[in-house]
Amino acid sequence: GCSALNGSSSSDSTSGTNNAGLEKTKLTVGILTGQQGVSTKLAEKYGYFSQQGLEVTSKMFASGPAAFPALLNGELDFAVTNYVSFFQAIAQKTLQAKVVVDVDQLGENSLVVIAKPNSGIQEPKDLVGKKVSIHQAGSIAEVLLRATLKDHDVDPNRVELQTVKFPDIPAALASGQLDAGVELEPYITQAERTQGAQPVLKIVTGSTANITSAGFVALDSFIQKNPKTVAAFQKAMVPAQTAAADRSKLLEVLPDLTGVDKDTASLLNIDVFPTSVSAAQLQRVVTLMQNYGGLSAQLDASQYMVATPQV
Amino acid sequence: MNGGRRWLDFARRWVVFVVFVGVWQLVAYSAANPYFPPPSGILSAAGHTWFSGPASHLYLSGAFTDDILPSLGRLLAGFAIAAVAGIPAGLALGRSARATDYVSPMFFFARAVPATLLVPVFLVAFGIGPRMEIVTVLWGAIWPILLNTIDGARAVDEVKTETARAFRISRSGWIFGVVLPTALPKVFAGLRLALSLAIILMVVSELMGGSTNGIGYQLINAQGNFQLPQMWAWIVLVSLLGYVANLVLSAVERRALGWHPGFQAEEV
Amino acid sequence: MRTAFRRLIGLVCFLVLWEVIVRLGVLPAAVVPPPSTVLVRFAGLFSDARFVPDAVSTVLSWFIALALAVTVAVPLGVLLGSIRWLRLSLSPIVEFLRPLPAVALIPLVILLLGSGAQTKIALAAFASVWPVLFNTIYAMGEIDRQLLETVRALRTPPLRRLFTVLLPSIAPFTLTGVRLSASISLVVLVSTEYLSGGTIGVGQFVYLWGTSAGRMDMVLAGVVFIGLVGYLVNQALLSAQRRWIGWAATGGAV
Amino acid sequence: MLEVAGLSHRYAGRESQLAVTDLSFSVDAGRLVCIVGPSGCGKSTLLRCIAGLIRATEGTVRLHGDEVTGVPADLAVVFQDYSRSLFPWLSVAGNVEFPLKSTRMSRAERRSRTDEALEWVGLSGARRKYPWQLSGGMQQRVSIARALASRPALLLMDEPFASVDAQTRFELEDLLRRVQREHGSTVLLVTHDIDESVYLGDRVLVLSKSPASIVADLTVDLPSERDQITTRESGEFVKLRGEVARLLQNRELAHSPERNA
Amino acid sequence: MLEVAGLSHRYAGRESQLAVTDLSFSVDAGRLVCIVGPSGCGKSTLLRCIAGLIRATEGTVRLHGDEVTGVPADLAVVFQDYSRSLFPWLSVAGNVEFPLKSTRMSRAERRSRTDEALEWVGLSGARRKYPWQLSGGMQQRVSIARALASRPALLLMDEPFASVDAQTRFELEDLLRRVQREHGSTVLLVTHDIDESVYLGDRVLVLSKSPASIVADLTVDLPSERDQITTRESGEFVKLRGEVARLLQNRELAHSPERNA
Ligand SMILES: Nc1ncnc2c1ncn2[C@@H]1O[C@H](COP(=O)(O)OP(=O)(O)OP(=O)(O)O)[C@@H](O)[C@H]1O
Ligand SMILES: Nc1ncnc2c1ncn2[C@@H]1O[C@H](COP(=O)(O)OP(=O)(O)OP(=O)(O)O)[C@@H](O)[C@H]1O
Ligand SMILES: [Mg+2]
Ligand SMILES: [Mg+2]
Repeated sequence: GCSALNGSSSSDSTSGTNNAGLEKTKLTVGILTGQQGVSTKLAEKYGYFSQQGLEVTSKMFASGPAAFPALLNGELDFAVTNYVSFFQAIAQKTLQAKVVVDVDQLGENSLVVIAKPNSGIQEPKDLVGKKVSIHQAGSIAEVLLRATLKDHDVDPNRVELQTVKFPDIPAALASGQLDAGVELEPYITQAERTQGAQPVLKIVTGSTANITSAGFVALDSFIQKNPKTVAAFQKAMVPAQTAAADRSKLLEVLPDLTGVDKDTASLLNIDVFPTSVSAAQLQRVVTLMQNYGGLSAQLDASQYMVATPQV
Repeated sequence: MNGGRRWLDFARRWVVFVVFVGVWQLVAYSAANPYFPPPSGILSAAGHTWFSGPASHLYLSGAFTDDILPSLGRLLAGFAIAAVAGIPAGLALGRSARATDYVSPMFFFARAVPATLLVPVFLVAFGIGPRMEIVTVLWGAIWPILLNTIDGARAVDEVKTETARAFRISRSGWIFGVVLPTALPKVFAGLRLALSLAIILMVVSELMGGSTNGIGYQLINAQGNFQLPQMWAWIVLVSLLGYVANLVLSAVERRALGWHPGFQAEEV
Repeated sequence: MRTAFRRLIGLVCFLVLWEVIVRLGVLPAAVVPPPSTVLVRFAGLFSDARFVPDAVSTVLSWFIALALAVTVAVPLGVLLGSIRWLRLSLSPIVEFLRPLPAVALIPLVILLLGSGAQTKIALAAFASVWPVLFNTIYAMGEIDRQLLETVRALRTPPLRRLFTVLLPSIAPFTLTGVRLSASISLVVLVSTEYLSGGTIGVGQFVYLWGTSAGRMDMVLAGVVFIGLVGYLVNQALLSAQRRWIGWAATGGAV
Repeated sequence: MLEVAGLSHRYAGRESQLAVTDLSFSVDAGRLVCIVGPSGCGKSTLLRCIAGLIRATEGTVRLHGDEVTGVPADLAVVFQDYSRSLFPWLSVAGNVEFPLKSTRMSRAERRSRTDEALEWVGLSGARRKYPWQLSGGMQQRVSIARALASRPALLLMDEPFASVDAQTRFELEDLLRRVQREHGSTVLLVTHDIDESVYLGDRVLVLSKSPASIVADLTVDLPSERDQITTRESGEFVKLRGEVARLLQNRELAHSPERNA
Repeated sequence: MLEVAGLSHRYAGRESQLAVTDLSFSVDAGRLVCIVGPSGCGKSTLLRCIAGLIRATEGTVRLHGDEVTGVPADLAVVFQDYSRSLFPWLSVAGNVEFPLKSTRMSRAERRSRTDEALEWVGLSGARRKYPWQLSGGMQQRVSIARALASRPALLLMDEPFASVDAQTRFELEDLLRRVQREHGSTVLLVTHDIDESVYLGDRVLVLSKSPASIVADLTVDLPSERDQITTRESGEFVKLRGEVARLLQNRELAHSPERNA
């Protein structure tokens, strides 16, 4: 449509090196704010896409599921989504799609339980009877929290789970509406700096360590029709992922993706940026969801991914 | 109104609706898009969600007591407060241009601000739970009532104003006997708008966070878990709720506006 | 002049109250920044190269949505207000559609219309049709019957009747509906941008630069912008109302 | 020209009310018929039926032989509730010109007709005022001017001179007779003034109290050139006037207003 | 009782209009004064000033010696635009009772006053109807009943009988005189009917055309017991009536309605 209404965030010059044989060169992809969008932005910035003969336009979405309809109606070719939503959609047959790029794995400080310093919460058992936020029912936050509680023999049902969105958790903690909450970056750092809340409990550790959280997915039909384009996209993302792991490069684009100021950005805990899709990693997510997220379907993760081509 | 006319009205009312549902079924069935299940699919999802309870509960599932009733409570509370605050304030402001001057900029600011953006503020000011949700409902539902009442209150005919003054009608007689009845049709237009807005905001308030039950919460959960027929079932429930609420309000309106020549024909 | 002065006083009182409440610590400054901070941020918005296209997109979409709603709702309202059986036949559908929360429909509409501005415009127009429609229907019912009889006796042709009698009669109350719609469509617009993304706009700006960074000052600066635009359009509608239908005692001030 | 046959009208609603019952009469073209009858008897209802504004529950109205179903062309009405029948957003001239705009008349023609009609009723000076800036009598004259400006074939007037002073009333009566004869209009005029009914009318229809039926149909045998002073002094006038008065009084027998509510 | 001194009123606005100029007169308690004058001369304006509904631009109105600034207590008004002065959401009885509710009257008393007033004007049968279900004359009678029900010390009536038939008019005239004398009310009544002004009034004030000033202040020397037939036949009545008519006609000289717009 009209550019004043939609804006135009098309980047990347057309000077591709080899676009021979690609079924489709102009791509539109849905990305997310924060660290899950960093690699795409870096790929745009450093021309990794054009090196593969691709011309990529990225659109910002508020969440992975919000991009699914756009994926389904062909507007988006690839979209970043969290895997919990992805596998749920697969299980419900809402989406016939596969993971093509694993974008983001959680580090042990990427997703933590935060609380006020004097809350007395130090271990999982301290959460019993407390009001703890999990962003949304069935989210990765809930799954990981339940897993952690289970690992420490605490009955998750004895914790009063609340759904307060990530951005609102610091305020809810400060005003005493919550005792603790599963929080991610940049809110962890933000909450530490402005409201004095602290990380008190790790949930991406032990059995859940380095769990993968988000990736690019594409529809089966698209993958079938455009195998070379998919491969090119995957290849382009490899150096991008590597670059994202470099804090200095990450800081070049992160402020473009969120409103965090430079000071906060330099303090952020950085996630892990894998360079290939791993069936084992994805299967871990499925298993966690089956155990703690109410997923009843038996899914074989390797069926829902396209392996990263060897460069 | 005689029986024949009544039947005709009834038929007119529902024929169009039934046709609408029929077309929907056809289109949705042939489209076979997971986001648009056909009405039959929605119906079976609804049965599964709400009527899977034990016989001792009249087959109603827990959704009734856990989600629907709490939502209704918050909806009614928000709407009632909006009406109780909005109508008197509207009458007062409608009759006093000066008071209106003082508050008008803030009013527009307030009503242009999406409640979704103010969640943190509401969280802090009202806490997690019903209070915040009621405030959210109030935040949106009060404006149609207030603005329409102001409009209605201003519309008192010059000759009637003079009549009331000449007969030294008391203050309460003036307000309840002249200004309110004049404003009443417009107030009802406002109430009906506010009611559907209140339902929308009830849903919105529950999906903004902090809720652990309610229609909106279940709706957004179903959406988040891609249980799309269930999501549609909840959406249809919201519609149904709006329809029934409106029916009740229309009945009240018919009584209150029985005198009005323009609304005479509205009996159905 | 005096009116403007009173409005200013009202506004200043409100700002001072807000500042005092925050300074006294009734509300934490991190969640509710004081107006002094917010206004500085607000002033800074316009030098932000990313904000300007966002604002343009939102305001433009707003006008389109509102225009769409009005062009649909006014004729429909006049029609439904004057033809009883049509009103009766359509009322179940109208009443079932009306309470649908735009926010819950976002994915469905994206699927149909795509994630561009069309979606938010459609949702905003959908939500803002109702106030105009209802106020128009009610205004039709309130036209003095003697006046209607007069027009009939004068055999005024339908189109002329519409433009010279019906529209002037319903205009004040319909415009109140438009002013309600103006705020509702703005709210839906910004909420859609905020909750779904996929397009640019003030809501998206607030999401990216405020919420995703936990910056309430930015969020409120965006809110001030939204409120200000809303206020200006409201004023424009009001003065249009006063100019064109000044004979009517009615017609809002809020 | 106009034929009313077996006309009855009952207002529906909770308090249903039979307003007119079994009325039959006919009026030739170019006649001026005055209708008199007690307050609330159904005169306005009758005019509304003839104008096609409401559909009588029984009976028919024929104009030029055609049954009246909608509002017939070439008809003008002066409503009893004149103040509410003027458009508040139009000036006096605008109100008078309004119906002319629906015809295929040229602008200049419209203006001259408007000016002429306003001059007839003595409101040339008020043409740019709005109705709510006028006195009651002036408003009534605006609505008379509006009806006359369109030079209708059939003119229905419901107590058109009720709110003007005696002097103006005389002038308007003469004006009406003059205009009516010039354009050959047929006029049905409801009045409460017995003298007026005789002075103005070619015929006087006397109605019973509610529900209205015809008590008498008197032909006024006065010369068509009438004069406010001499005509009213003539024997025939005095006789007729007495007759109408007696009919009105008699018919209701020991009439007390309580009964005709 | 009532003193009007140097009263002038000019309506503001784009088309500013001097409606009343330098009017002075006084009325003793218990008198019935009729006001006649050409259409649009300023009679309604004068009544509005006396009722304290509008503030005269110049001059003063005193009631019982106190200057009128707001609406004085113990006053009732019958408006010329009766149909708009009735409240459509109240039934006939409700309309009549409405002002009584603002007094400290008991429920029973209110009811009996309402019933009595409705009976006076012959509308007992219509008490549960709504105003828009009534004929014009009936609406006017409701507004008369409303004014009488409050038994005002000062009653202002603006063409109160314009829309009722001759017979009812006579009865209402007699009713008014009776009620007025029983309660010792002071009445100011605007009328266009010269006969009525003489028959009803203790005095007749003749106003000039716009802007209104007093042309004559005639005392009616008729016995206070009046009768529709004998009084109207009396020499004094005929003489006075002629005088008023002449004054109205003369004053405007070759009066043509064009001029008094
Ligand atoms: N809209 C209505 N609904 C119900 N009843 C009505 C309506 N209009 C008039 N009536 C009733 O019909 C009867 C006749 O009314 P109508 O207005 O025709 O009388 P009228 O002869 O014109 O009286 P008047 O001389 O007082 O104007 C009255 O009894 C009145 O109550
Ligand atoms: N609200 C108003 N604004 C401006 N001018 C007005 C207003 N009301 C009345 N006038 C003017 O004042 C003059 C006197 O009006 P008023 O109503 O007092 O006349 P009146 O004597 O009652 O006439 P009538 O017998 O026709 O009712 C008229 O010329 C009229 O145009
Ligand atoms: Mg009548
Ligand atoms: Mg007057």
